[in-house]
Amino acid sequence: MQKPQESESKGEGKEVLREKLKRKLALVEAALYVAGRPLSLSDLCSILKTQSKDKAKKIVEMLAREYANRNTAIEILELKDERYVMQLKSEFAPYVKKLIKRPLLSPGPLKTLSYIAIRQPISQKKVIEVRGRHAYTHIKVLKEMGLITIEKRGRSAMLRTTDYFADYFGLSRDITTMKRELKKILERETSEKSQMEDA
Amino acid sequence: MQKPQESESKGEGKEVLREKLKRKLALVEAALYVAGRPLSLSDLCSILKTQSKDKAKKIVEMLAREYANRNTAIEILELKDERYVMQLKSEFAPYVKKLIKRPLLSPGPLKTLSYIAIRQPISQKKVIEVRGRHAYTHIKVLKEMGLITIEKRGRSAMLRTTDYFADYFGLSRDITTMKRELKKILERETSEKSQMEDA
Amino acid sequence: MSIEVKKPFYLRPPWNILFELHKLEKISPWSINIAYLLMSFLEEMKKMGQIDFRASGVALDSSAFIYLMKTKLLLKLQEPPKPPKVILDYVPPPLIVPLRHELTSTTIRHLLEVLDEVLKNETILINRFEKTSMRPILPDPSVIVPQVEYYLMEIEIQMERLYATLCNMVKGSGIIEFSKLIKGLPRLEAIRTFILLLFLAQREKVGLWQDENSGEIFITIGGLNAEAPRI
Repeated sequence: MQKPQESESKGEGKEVLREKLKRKLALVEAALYVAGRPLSLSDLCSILKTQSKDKAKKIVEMLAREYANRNTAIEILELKDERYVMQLKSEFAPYVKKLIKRPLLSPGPLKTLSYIAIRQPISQKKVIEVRGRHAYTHIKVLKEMGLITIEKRGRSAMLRTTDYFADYFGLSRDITTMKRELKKILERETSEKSQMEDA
Repeated sequence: MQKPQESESKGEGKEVLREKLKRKLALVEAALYVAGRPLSLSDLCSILKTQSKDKAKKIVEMLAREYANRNTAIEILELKDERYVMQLKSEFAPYVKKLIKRPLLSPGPLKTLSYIAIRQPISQKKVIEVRGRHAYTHIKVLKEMGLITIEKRGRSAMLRTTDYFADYFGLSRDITTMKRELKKILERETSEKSQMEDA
Repeated sequence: MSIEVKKPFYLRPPWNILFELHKLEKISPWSINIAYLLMSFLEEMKKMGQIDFRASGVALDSSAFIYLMKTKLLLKLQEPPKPPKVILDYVPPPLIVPLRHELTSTTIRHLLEVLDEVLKNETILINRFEKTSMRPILPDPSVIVPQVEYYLMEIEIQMERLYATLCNMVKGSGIIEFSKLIKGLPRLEAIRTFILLLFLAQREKVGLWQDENSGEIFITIGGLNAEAPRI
């Protein structure tokens, strides 16, 4: 009571701090929820408008603990290289699978994407040659969705898949390894198919 | 102590019931999380493996209350015709919008969409006249995303929004009701905007 | 001198279009086959055994004019279409998109299924490409579109060169016969020289006069210009 003003302002400060923390937790939750993919600490920093990765890390780990304590169907996990993801606990997947109806992409753009993935880095010109002129729109959509990058090189443009693409399909982020993985699965599928057709 | 067995089983029963309830809440949460669109009580019944819509309603409303009490970034809303949806509270949208990798979001096509919605059924010709030639691309994109249907009638084409559109924006599937709802939302937005501009 | 002059063949259809340009106002220049007209014009003249350079010059000038008209029409076609009339109607503001997480159903399996199809298509395309073995579908654009600017630039230089030669030949001023000027030159070169002379005459650098009987053209240079009758 000696310094009532200060103590009062401290009390206020605590309240404000708690509200601020709550808001930060909500912002990280919002980010993880709408992104639907792993976010890096840099991503979270930019949402929290802070430059301190430590601060961002504290917030997201606090949120992850909160989710763990609630023990419901959704979890927040830390992945390798300090990325965080909100996801459905896998044990619930079989029960709700039938509700997942929306494809990532319609067949046209998906075809173009698969072609870029296996032939990357590939020039836009070549993609158009093989896939036709409508592929211009596909490339635009794929770029907007963050599935590919377009790198201008003089008059030509080179296309590559992004880390997001690799993460989505559970493939290696290293392009050489990814292409090997894709080819391996493709060969296995083709041989399985031909065996089935032979049978 | 007269009926120890019974009382024991009752105690067990409570524990079991609590666990069962928790699991049901988690199932509904899982369903709403993966669907990303409003789910009807029938949808929830099929996930909960019950035929009682009342039971399903109780569970989802309990979950909605829980979310409301937590007061974070995500909410569960009840829409018209007893449908429920999980979504980000709109106040958080501006902060995390940039993390979304879906191509729907540019204002041009959205404007064309809201115009079609409020004037439907409307001819493609009329939409082009009002919105300009670039609206051809908008119409194509909206069609691809399953938000509108194009019905050929001789040489003209009539545009309408789909049920998916109604679900996506949390509007009634009945066109007359939807238009009324839309007008209300859009009027509110316009007046909010003009207030902001006046301020 | 005969009073009744027989109408020359080229004033009859189809060649008359080259000599009566006012008729062009009524027809599309694209319906005129310049190559055919000029070829048949030359053949016809050859049959008659008499080369009329005046008619040839006019025919050439008209052809160039028709060609220019065609080019202008082409350029006109390339003008962007007028923007469609915008009809005013209340356009509501864009709808606010609710942000929801939604799992998508596309798996690596779907990706590979379509990849298989795309690769098959790629193989077909490569085979087709190899079969056609780089044969160009269209001729080189320079074959279709003559390099007008280059030609015009070139013509200035050629004119200067010819004028210098002429001045040199007459040592300042004098008269030269056309046949002497083109002696030993190949036919095409002779025609080119004639066209250059027409340009020079148009700029009043030289005078041209043709003898009715022999058909010989006399070129007057220098101070003789003023008195020389024009063609």
